[in-house]
Order: sequence, then C-alpha cells, then structure tokens
Amino acid sequence: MCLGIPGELVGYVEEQADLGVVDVAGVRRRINIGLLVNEDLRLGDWVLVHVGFALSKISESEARAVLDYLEGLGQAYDDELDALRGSDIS
Amino acid sequence: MCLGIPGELVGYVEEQADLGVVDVAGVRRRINIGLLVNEDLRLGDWVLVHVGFALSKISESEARAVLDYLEGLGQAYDDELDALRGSDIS
Amino acid sequence: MKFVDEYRDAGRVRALADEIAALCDPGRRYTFMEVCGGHTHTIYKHGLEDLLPENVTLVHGPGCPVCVIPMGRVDDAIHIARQPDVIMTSFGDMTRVPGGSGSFLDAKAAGADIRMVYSPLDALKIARANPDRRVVFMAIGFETTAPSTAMTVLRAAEEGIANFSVFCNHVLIIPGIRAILDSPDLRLDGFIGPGHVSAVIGCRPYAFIARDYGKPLVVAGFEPLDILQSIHMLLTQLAQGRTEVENQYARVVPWAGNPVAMEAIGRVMRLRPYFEWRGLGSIADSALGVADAYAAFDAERLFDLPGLRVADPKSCQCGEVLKGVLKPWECKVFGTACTPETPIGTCMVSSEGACAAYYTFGRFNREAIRA
Amino acid sequence: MKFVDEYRDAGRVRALADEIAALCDPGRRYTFMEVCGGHTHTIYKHGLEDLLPENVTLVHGPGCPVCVIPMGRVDDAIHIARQPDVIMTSFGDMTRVPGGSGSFLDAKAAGADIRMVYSPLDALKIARANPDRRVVFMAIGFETTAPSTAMTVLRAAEEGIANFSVFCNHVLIIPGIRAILDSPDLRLDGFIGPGHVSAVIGCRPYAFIARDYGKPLVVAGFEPLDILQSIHMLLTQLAQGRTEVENQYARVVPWAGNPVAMEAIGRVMRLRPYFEWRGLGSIADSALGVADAYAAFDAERLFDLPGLRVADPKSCQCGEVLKGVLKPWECKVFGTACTPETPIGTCMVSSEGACAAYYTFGRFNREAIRA
Amino acid sequence: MSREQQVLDRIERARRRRPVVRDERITMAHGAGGKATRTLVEAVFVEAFGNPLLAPLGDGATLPAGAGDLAFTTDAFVVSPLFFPGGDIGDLAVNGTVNDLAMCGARPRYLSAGFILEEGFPVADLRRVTASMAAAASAAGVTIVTGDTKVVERGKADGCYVTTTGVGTVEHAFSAARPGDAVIVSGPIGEHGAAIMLARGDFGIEGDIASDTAPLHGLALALLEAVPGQVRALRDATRGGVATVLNELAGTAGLSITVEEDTLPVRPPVTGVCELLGLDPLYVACEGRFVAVVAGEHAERAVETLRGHALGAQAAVIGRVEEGNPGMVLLRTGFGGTRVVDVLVGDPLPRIC
Amino acid sequence: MSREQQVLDRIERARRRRPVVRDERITMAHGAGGKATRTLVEAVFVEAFGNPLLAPLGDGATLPAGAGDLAFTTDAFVVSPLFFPGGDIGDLAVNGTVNDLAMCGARPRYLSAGFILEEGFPVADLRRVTASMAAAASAAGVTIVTGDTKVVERGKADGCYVTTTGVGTVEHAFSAARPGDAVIVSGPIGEHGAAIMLARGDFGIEGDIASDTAPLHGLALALLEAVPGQVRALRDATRGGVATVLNELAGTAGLSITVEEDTLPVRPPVTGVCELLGLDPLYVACEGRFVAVVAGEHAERAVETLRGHALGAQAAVIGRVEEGNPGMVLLRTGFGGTRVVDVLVGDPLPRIC
Ligand code: SF4
Ligand code: SF4
Ligand SMILES: [Mg+2]
Ligand SMILES: [Mg+2]
Ligand SMILES: [Mg+2]
Ligand SMILES: [Mg+2]
Ligand SMILES: [Mg+2]
Ligand SMILES: [Mg+2]
Ligand SMILES: [Mg+2]
Ligand SMILES: [Mg+2]
Ligand SMILES: [Mg+2]
Ligand SMILES: [Mg+2]
Repeated sequence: MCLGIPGELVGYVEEQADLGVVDVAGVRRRINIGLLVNEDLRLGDWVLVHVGFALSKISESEARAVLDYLEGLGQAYDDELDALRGSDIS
Repeated sequence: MCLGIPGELVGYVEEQADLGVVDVAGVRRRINIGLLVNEDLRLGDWVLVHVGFALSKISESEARAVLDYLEGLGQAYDDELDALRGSDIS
Repeated sequence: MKFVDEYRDAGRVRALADEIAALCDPGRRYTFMEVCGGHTHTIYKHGLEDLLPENVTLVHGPGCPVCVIPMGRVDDAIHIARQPDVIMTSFGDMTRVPGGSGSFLDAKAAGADIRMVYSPLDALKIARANPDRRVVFMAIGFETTAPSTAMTVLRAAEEGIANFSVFCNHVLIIPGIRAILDSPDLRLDGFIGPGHVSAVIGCRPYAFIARDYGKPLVVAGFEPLDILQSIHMLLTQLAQGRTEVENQYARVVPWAGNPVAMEAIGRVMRLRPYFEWRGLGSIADSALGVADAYAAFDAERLFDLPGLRVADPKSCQCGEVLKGVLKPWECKVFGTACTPETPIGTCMVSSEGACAAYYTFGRFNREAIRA
Repeated sequence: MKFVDEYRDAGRVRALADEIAALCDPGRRYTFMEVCGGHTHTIYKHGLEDLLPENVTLVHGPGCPVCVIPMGRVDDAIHIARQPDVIMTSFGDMTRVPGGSGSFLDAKAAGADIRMVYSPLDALKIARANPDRRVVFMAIGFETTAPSTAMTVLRAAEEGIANFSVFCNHVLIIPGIRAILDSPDLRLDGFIGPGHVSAVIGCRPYAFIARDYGKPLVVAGFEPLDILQSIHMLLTQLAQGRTEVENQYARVVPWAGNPVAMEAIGRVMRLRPYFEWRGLGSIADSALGVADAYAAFDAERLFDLPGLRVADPKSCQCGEVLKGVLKPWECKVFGTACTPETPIGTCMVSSEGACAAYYTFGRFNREAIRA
Repeated sequence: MSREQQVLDRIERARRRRPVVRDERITMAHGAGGKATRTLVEAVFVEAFGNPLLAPLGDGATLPAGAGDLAFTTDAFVVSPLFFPGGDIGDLAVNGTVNDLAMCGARPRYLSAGFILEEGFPVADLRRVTASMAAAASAAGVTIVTGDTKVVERGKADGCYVTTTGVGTVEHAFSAARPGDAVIVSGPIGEHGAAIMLARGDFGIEGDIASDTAPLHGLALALLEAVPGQVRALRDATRGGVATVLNELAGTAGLSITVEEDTLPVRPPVTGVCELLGLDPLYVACEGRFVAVVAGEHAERAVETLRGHALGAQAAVIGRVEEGNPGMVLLRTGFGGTRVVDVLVGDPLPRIC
Repeated sequence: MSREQQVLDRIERARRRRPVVRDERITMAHGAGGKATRTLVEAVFVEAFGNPLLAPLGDGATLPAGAGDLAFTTDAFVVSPLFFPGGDIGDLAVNGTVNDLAMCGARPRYLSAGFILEEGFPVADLRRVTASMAAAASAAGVTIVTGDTKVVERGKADGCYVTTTGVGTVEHAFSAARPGDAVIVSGPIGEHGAAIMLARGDFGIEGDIASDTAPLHGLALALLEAVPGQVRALRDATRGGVATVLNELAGTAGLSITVEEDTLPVRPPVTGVCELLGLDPLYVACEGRFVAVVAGEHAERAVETLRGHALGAQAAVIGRVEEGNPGMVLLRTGFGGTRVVDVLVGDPLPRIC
C-alpha cells in the first residue's frame, strides 16, 4: 500500500519553512518536509515522497547495501552477469 | 411604445382569481387580469395584452367603428375596392 | 388575427391613402409627430410613408422607453447585475442598450447573471425559485408598463417575497411631450397620440396640447389603418380649423383610461422630482420611483449605486432625433459608426427607436422602387 | 531514476532469482504473504511470479487501504458529498470504490461535487479557495498516510480554516495482520512486511509475529529486487531455522520508524474501539478517528451520517481473498461479473487489490508464454 | 486444463461478448478512452448505427466514393431542450446536415457524428438521441460511418452536443441568379424556432407547434430534376430564418430580392407566438424549409413539383429577384408599402417595444 | 442625388467592407445567426482560413475529389486548458484529424471545423486558436473548407470546443497482421497527456514537458512508401495511450502482442510525472505518435525510415505480434517477467496505492 517515490530535495520555499521542492526525474513539486524536522535535511538529500509529504530520508549507504547483498551470495551473480554480456537482448 | 396584442379570454386559472388564459392565434398564455377587475370580463371577451397583463377590454363596437370610418368618407373607398377585385395580385 | 388583420386590409388602406391625398392642401407642408415609438415601428415596418403625399412628413417623437434611458442608468443596472448573488431581469429590449461601458449583453458575457423575461411576473417567479439569490427587475416603460410593475410589487409584498426588488425607470409621457413642445427648433402641425399609454392614462391629459399650444392630437392604434385614419383625422381638424384631442383608438382606449391601473401606480410609485432623459436632459416630474411604503422592493435603496451621470458620446445626436429635429439619417454617424450591431445611441437599439426603425426597415432607394 | 532503476536491474534480478531457486528445498512448499498491496502490485506488474520456483507461492494480504473500506463508509462519504455546500475530496483511488448505491464516480455524475487530490494539503487549499463551501477530505490509508492527514489538520487548526474537515478512515496494519494470523484456514511460512507503513511505525511492532506466532517477517521495499531479496531473506531464515523480524528496506525504513509522524498521529487522532474492515468484519482497536481536541475538523461529528452497515454482496469473496485464503481467480464472480469496470468487491478496484492486480496484469496463459 | 486456465478461458469468453452499458448516467470514465468508452461506443453507438463501414471502428471510415465532386458540410447542434415537439437533437443533427448537402445539389451519402456529453447525462436519453439519429439517417438514405465521443465535466456542457459532418455526391450545379428569377419557399416558416421557444417554457406560452425538422434532399432533388438547370440557388432557412437566407442570396447575387408579404406562408400559431413576443416570423428558424431561386418562367412548374411532395405541400413563390439596391432584401406589403428586410441583429428576443 | 441618398450610399459602402469584430468577448449574439455571427465568421474564421473552397460560405463546400476511395474521420476536441506547452486546442484539432486520416493510409485533403463557443470566451483567444489551426492546416497541406459556429450560454461549455472532420484520399491499403510482425512506436510516449496534466496545475507538478502534437501524415506516408505492402496497421496513440491502441490492434488481429518493456521510449520527465502520480506511461495520451505493425522482416527498414524523419527520430520496435492469447497484449520485463497490458479502466487518476 501507499505509493512512495524517491525524490531529490532541490530547494526550499521561502515563505514556508516546512515546504521543500523535490525533483523526480526532472519534474518538481513542493513537498511538505515537516515530518523530517529531526533529520537535518540538506539540498541534495533524497527523500521518500508520499501524498505530498516527505516521509523518510533515504540512506545512501543502506541503498548500496541492498545492491551489495547479491555479491555476498557468491558465484551465481557473476555467472548471470557473464551470460548477459554474451547475449544480445536489445 | 409598448407592444400590445389582442387576445381572447378563453379560461381562468382555478387557484388564482386574477389569472386568465388568453388565446392569441391559437397559442395560449396565462395573463394577469387584475387591472380589469371593474370590467365584468367574460370568456370570449377580447383584451389587450401587454407584458403578461390585460390592460384593456377591447370594445367590439368601437372596433367596428374604425372600419366604418371609411364608408363615411364616400366614394374613394368603393373605387379602390373595385380596382382590387379587377386585378390579380396573388 | 382578429383585431389585427382587418386593420391591415389592402383595400381599406389604399382607399384611406387616397382620401388623405385628396384632403391635403398641395401648397402646404404638414408635419406630424408620432409621439410613440410603436407608431414609428409600424410606420417603417409597413412602409406607410410610401402611401403618404410628399408634403406630409412624419417626425418621430420621444415615446420609446428604451431610447430615453440615459447611459448612467444602464451602468447602474449593470453594477447591480454584477453582484454575485444577483439575478438581473429585464425585457429583451434592454439587451443591447449601451451604457458607459457596454450593454447587458456584454455584462452577461463577462459573467453577470442577466435574464430576459416576458413579464415582470416572470421575474417574480424567478425570485420565488431562487430564494438564495437577489432578483432585481429592471423596470422600463411609460405608463403602459408601470401598472404591471406596480401589480408585481404588490404581489411580492402580499406573498412576502423578500429577495425581489425593482430598479425603477418608468417615465411619464406628458412631461416628455411638453419638453418637445417647449423646444424652440421644431414646428409641428399636430400629434399622433400614443395608444397604449392612453389605455392607462386616458385622453384627458392631452387637453393642454390643444388648449395651450394649439395643436391637434389624435390618440391612435398601431395598425396601418389606425395610423392613416389618425392622419386623416388630423388633416381634417386642420382643414376645419379645429385643434382638439380625438380618440381614433377607442376600441382599446377609454376616454378616462384605466383607473385601476392608475391606482396601482399611485400606491406603489412616487413621482420623482426630476429624471434624466437621454438626449433631452433632466425633466421635472417626469418619472416614477418606488414609493416609501414599498422601499423594501426598491433596488435603488437596496444597492449602493454609483449613480454617475455619463455624458452621451460626442457624436450622438439622439436628443435631436428624439425631439424630431433631425431625421435619423441626418445624424453624422448614422449607418456607419452607429448601426444596430454597434449602436452609439439608444435610438439605434430599440426596434421602436427612430434610427433603428429607419435603418432596419427604411434604408433603401425609394426612387428606384417607385420607378 | 535513482533508487528505482538499480533495483530493476535485469542481471541482478535474474541472479537473485537463481539464488532463490538454489535456496529452495524442492520437497517443500513455501507460502509467503505479502501484507502490503503495494507489493502485490509490484509482483503482478513486473511478473515476479514468473521468476519464482513452482513451490514458492505468494498470497496477498489485507494491506490495501481501499480494499478494506466497507460499503457503508462509502455510502456515508457520498451522503456527505451530496450536501449542496460540500466539496468532497479524496485520492483518485476512491473514485470507483462501490458503496451500497454506487461509487464516487456515480455520485459525481449525479451531481455531487467530488474532486480528486494528490495530497490532503491540496484539499486544504480547496477549502481556503472556497470559504463559502464545506470541504471534506475523505482520508484513507494505513499509518503511511495518517501522518499527512494529521499534519493537514494541524495546519488547518493553525490557520483557523473552519470549513475544512476530515472523514477519517485510517486503519492500522498490526490488528489487520493479527486477524490474518488468528484466522484458522491459512497456513503461512512467513511475511513480506509492508515497507512504507514501517517507515512510520518502524520494525518493532512486528516482533510479536516472530515471537508469538513463530513466523519470520522481512520488511521489504517495492522494487523487484527488494521483493526477491526479501523472499531470499525469508528462505534463508527458514533454512537456518530462524524466525526474526528483518529489514530489507533499511534505506527508507529506520528501525524505530518516524517518531515525528507518530507524534502527529497521536496528537490529532484517537484509536477507535472497533472498526469494520471489508470482508474481515469488525476488528478491535484497528482504526483511527479524529481526536476530541480536533472535533471541529471531524466530518463524522459535523455531519449527520446514516452510518448504516451495508452487507457485502452475497457473491463477494473479498474477505477470503484479503486473508489470502482464496486466490483471486478462485472467487466465483472473478473476471465475469466482477471486473475492474464493474467491480463487485473492493479488491477489484484498487490497483493494489489482489483481484485487480491479477485481472489487470496476471490474466494470461502462463503455460503458453513459457512454451 | 488447470482450474485457473478454465477461469481464464471463461473470462475471455465474457470479454468477447458485446458489452452492456450498466451505468444510468454518463460518467467521466465514458470519456477516458478506456473500457467504458469502448463499451459506450459498442453498446450504444454501434448498436444504433451499425453498418459495415462503421464496423471496423478504426481511426476513420473508408468510403467507396466513386468519381465526381463531393459536397462536404458540418454543423454543431446545441439545441435546448434536447427533446421537443416534432423531434430531438438526434434527428435535427442528421436532418440538418443532410439538408446542407441537399442545398449543395448533392445526394447525401455519409455522415460522421461527434458527441460531446456532459457528465451525468442519462444513458437512456443518449439512447433516445441515437435511435432518432439512426431513424433519420435511414429515412434520408445516409450512413453514419464514423464518430467520436468526448465527456466533459458536469457544468461544462448542456447534456449533449452533437456535431455531424456530411459527405454527398454532387449531382446538380447552380447557375447565377438574374433579375426576374422567382424566390420560392418550400413551406410555412418559423415552426422549428417557435416550437423550441415554447418547449423551453421560458415565456409561459402553450400551443400546438411542432418543429418542422425533416430531411429535404428528396424535395430538393425532385425540384432540381423537375426544372433542370433552372435552379439558381437552394438554401435551407435555419438559424436566422428566411430573412437571413434571403440576404445571403441577395448578397451573393449582387441583386435585390423583393418579397411580397401576403405570400409568406406562416401558420396561425406561429403568428400568435411572434405577436405575443414581438418577433418577426421571417427571422425565426426553420429546420425543414428551404428557399429556392428559380428562373422566373419555370417558377410555376417548380412550385407544382414541390407541392406534389409531402414536405412541400405549401410551397409558394414569395418574391422576385430584381435589379437595383444590390444585396438588399425588400418587402412589399399588400397595400404597396415597401421596407427593408435586414439581417437579424442579435438573438430574436421577446420585446415590449 | 438627394442628401438622404448620399447617406444611403455611404452606408452601403460601409456594409460592403469586411466586417470587424469589436467585441472583446463572445456574446450570445455571435451565435444567433444574424449580423454578429456573420461578422465573426468573416472577420475571424475566413480571415484565418481563407481559401477559394471556403469562400462561398454556402451550406457546404464542393470538393474536387477525383477518383478513388476516401478516408473520413471526425474528432471532438475538449481539451482543458485550451493553451498548453507545445500547442493549443487549435493545432490539436487539426493534427488530430490529419493523423486519423494518415492512419487510414490516406493523404489528408480537406477539413471542416465546428466550433462550440461559450458566452464570454475572449475573442482574442479565439483568434489564437484559429491562427493555430490555420498554421497547422498549412503545415499539413490540408484546407479548411467549411465550418459552423454555435454559442452556448456561460456555464454550458468550457471556453471553446472544436470538432474537426477530415476527408483524405486513400493511397495505401493494409494487410492483416500475422505472428512475427513487428510493433513499432514512432517516438517517446505519454508527452501530450503529461503536458496537459502539468498545464492544468491540479497536482502542483512543474516540469519541462511539452505536448507532442504534430501532423503525422508525412511520417506515415514515408513509412508506407518505404515498405510498400508491408504495413499491417497504423494507429495514433491518443486518448488511452499506447496500451489502448495495442489492445485494439491485438483484438482486430485475433493475435497477441508482446511488448518488451525495456524498448519503450519514455522521456525522464514523463516518467517522473507518472511515478509521482502513480500512472503508467503506457496509458498516457500522445498526440504525435503512432503505433505501426510492420512485417517482421521489414521492421529494420521501417524504423530506419522513421528515424530519418524529425518526428520519428526516436522510433523503436517495441514488440512483436504472436500466436496464442488472442486479443491480449502482454509485456515482458527486462528480467523475463510477463504481465498483461489491459485496456484502461476509467480515467488515469493520481493514486496513492
Ligand atoms: S444614428 Fe445613433 S447616435 Fe445618431 S441619433 Fe441615431 S441612435 Fe443616436
Ligand atoms: S472477484 Fe470481486 S467479489 Fe470476488 S474477491 Fe475479487 S473483488 Fe471480491
Ligand atoms: Mg486515432
Ligand atoms: Mg453546415
Ligand atoms: Mg446547417
Ligand atoms: Mg476519436
Ligand atoms: Mg449543464
Ligand atoms: Mg444551411
Ligand atoms: Mg477520428
Ligand atoms: Mg483521433
Ligand atoms: Mg452551419
Ligand atoms: Mg465554463
């Protein structure tokens, strides 16, 4: 449930302290960042956007950890990558 | 000023004493007859209708008098009538 | 149609035209004013001028209720109509009458809720159906129409319809005629008197015209035969050296008018000390407002009106046309800058306006037709 | 897109699928429930079942906020929307949800002013722009969405926007999961835990599942790689004989959730003693209402609601589908009487509903494709 | 076959059945281009108009048009009320375009129909409209071969607007009008406009007036064949009435037209409505009458031909084309007065003066 | 000559001048069929579209169509806002109908335009719309030959609706689709729909997205000539998006279409809008893209041809026609998952779940 989508904080709204501007693949929207008051948000941070609110600050290191998970599993990953490089699926 | 049109009183409106139904060339409209309270209106009487009110009861005898006016003037009228009958303007 | 067709009968009309020709003194010019715009309309619509001898000229009088509305009143009405909770109602005649900044048609296009009604009672019906809106009826017209407005206000009061009011612009015909008679630049031989106004006020109020100004007046009906007969009656008076008030339209107009209607006007309305007539300026005692007893139905008291006097456009010569001093086509803007689509003056708007009637019905080469 | 595309990477997804296959005990069946409709949507949209071994079955849980709305609540919302001065607002998801007599779409066609918004803040903006209307926001969603509603009410209170209120239908995920766990007819091997709810409530509330019911749960993200990894983590726990709460989605979900969000919910909302979930019946302490302190913003108190309990259509088996007891296609009306155009049950409406996801994305001959 | 596969097969069978519109009202979904749109098109439009050219429901229809010139015309219909004595927006939309083709000297062949529907419009009313259109098309021998539907939000239309476009094959050419030509009207005027005014109920008038909406191609072709080469122009007198059409004809010809007032066919109740409201029947719309300009010496035969046809039973010569006053229309009263008949300014509105 | 006659002559000269629209807004008078209507038609429509076929302003236009089959299509345009990045309702209305003709394998030739204007609509906006239409028509080599205008009361439309109908001469026929055929899309998808959503401002999203509205007949004819006889079908992906068109094509063919997700051209900001609102670009409207089904062995040449054209620079094979699952569209993800791509249900609305 609950569509959430990562966006980059690219600006603030002058008049309203709890509003930030978030960029998603090049389009921008004002987003309420009031739920992340404790997060020390900075421009360039990524947040998870849900119904116009930033719900969570996205952790870059944890994000990388998921991608690294496979590597921890050993051989299967490399095999598959090799197979892919050899084929032409485009 | 003030478009007025003759209509025949052909009915009353049950709920409202001051409303009558007037027929103009086969179409009907409810008309306020409150301005003719003193006129002893009857079905079949003709009235002059203006903006939804009957303004005046039309006098049949006075109406005929206008048509008779010409006859009082003598010959010219008869001449013209004869001329008309002889021509074909349709 | 009964009481219509017989008064358009070709034979009778032509015979009467011959009688008129026979009655005219060829060495003399006759100038009659038809006071009432309804007559102007009939004259042009039926091409009656074609039937009159060259030395009989009809000039058009001030009796067109739309023509005499000053621009400031239109602006006031539009000001009312622009209030978001207002439904403005009026007769279709008002649609294109220009105010200082556009007409009802323009105001409607710009968002005002303006509706055309057939009767003031229909405006009251709209008020009943829209209790959360204020419904204003812009009342226009001479004494013919004033009783309907008065009766409608009485009905509203009776039913306690609080969201209905009248923006009253009723004018009186006698002060209008007097203004014409007092104007120095016009020579008239007699008047074709207004038929439907007289159905209300009767024929007596015209007595002063014959008595004080020495002009004959014949109250006339609105069909071709009525008008020709009235002209015949005027010519007859002149030929016989009489100057009287006569009633050609007795089938509709009782000599004493309609006392019930006069009483309704008397109850609901009050005489304004003065009122501006377009082109004629302020005329004393010439119009009706809503009486104090019915103040609750008086839009002028309910709304805060700008009430500005808007000067007529410089090029506008409506006043001269209304007084019969100028023929419509003698106005400098007639038919070029001023047309029924883009009227500068009110006379080009109402189908009773002399300019509109002449433009719409009379604008052709008579010589070519006669040839 | 960053944080999206890398989790759809073909090489990684296939490699992980191979790892899952390798990890499965071929002699055993694995049944996991993805609690969250967002996961259901991802699974069908990306065809993830095609990548799983035959003996791994995913069943779809109750975590679709639209699916669990009972018909009576929709009827209540439409009742509010029908008041002439009301503007009803909600998320696009609600448009087609059937009540006892039609949906928002139908009510809108019948004249109600219902508008779809992207955010509750947009509903507040509509209230600001329409001071003469009452603007109601129909709040739906689990703990993910409740903070947004709460923040919006706080903002409305701060600004003193008196014509705004919330028709609150927020539900809580833990009582929902507990109802599943307590249902006698379902055997599960573990849970894929809801990612975005957990961003608010954190991972601790799931502890009882591992502790009391002996089932592993992995809080998961919403991209293909996230879900496969979570399945891999569940299989690993089972292989290692562990039953723990793990967090695959740590990039978004802090172990402790978002305390600011929880506090906002705590301030503005109160726990309802019970609430009806569609197909699951009344569940104690399973939903949020507006707290007394914010009663002025509570549509349930401002409007006189019929509040009727509307029985689900007889043919509807949404409850069984929500509990994971039936596969969507096992419902008797699936795909014939009940389709996304003419949904009988809510699971066919939301794009997170199991029936809709299966009908829209999964309805094809897998054997033919594989062949 | 697996149980799941059996269900899938059952579903596919259900999907292939002709869809049924279950909604009672048009919703925004019917305009979104998805399933509801398709259902509406198949269950309402194809159901009503079904024919082989329409059937492919592609981006457009392919017409086997043959050789020769084509006539091409379009009209948007926005009448209120949608249903009125004598017809509805459906037959109006078909007849109106059929008539414009006929006025081009063409045989009407194909129609397209574009619908703009207001959210909330009753589907039953839409079915009435499409049934009328189908009946009118069949009566006129035209095929509705392509169409389009859009739904707009409540308050952004007035129930249903229909735009029809027609293609016909030109069978007759017209010659330039000259002085002495007769001006003929095919029947009593002003009936559609008067019927609509009454049906609207705004003015509280009641009477027995029905719209004259009718397809005129039969009448037009009969006339064109009866006096071949002698018809100078045909024009159906719709919005703006006969007066407007006469002005267009006079303007195009650079000549004047003089109408004899006494010869204008107007039925009494239309006169009654016009008198009450202060309107002139010359400006009131017809939807089943045309004005024809015919060489003077063939006028009699032309009128005879028209009168032999049910829709032309009261056809009459109403005037002549004349030299002088170029572009003007004049009216001569029975007693010899003359006046201009100008183009309408603004809407015909009821007036008091 | 009398003074009066001099005045009359001056008036007639004034009347013969091309009329000028002085009103700033459309009023009911512009729809009444009288002088204001005529002024609007001459000063705005004829001014913008002027051409010899339109000039007579008769009941319809007469088209020298020549021999051969005709394509005939209509669409009503009700877009809001009327003006948006990349275009306006005017070029949309022309391009949309030009494209539907092109999709029939026809060379677009003639257009009709029916306007439904809301009382109060700014005349300046109408001029912008007609200027766009004129420019689009000229770019597409079509002539607007006939039209119609109605005015409805304030609150009964949304500024301006335009219904265009097109006639084209069919130059290419299509063959039935078969398994192995390639499915090609002519460019990035969803741009019109995304641009409109942003332009509406309802969702507060800002971004650099312009409508892709464009006339596709050049591109279509180039393709049809490059691989003669090898094009099975053409369909512009408008309302309902590429997904809807694919379903129509699969349904007509009685075969399935499998799309490779990775090959779908979608520009990042369109993806961004879709992700924010929970929409699928496959369902978002284009107004300058088509889907072509081309014999498999000619797919490469087809794509090359399209890419050689400015409007087809990013054309791509996105899938294949296949046996089995008749009428269905399937999508294969990069990692081998498969799902159905069904027809859209209802409007694409932003969702939270
Ligand atoms: S032409 Fe126009 S401005 Fe001149 S008098 Fe007539 S109405 Fe007035
Ligand atoms: S098919 Fe319909 S009724 Fe059956 S479970 Fe699914 S949503 Fe409910
Ligand atoms: Mg198309
Ligand atoms: Mg036409
Ligand atoms: Mg027409
Ligand atoms: Mg279409
Ligand atoms: Mg409406
Ligand atoms: Mg026509
Ligand atoms: Mg089309
Ligand atoms: Mg199209
Ligand atoms: Mg037309
Ligand atoms: Mg509007």
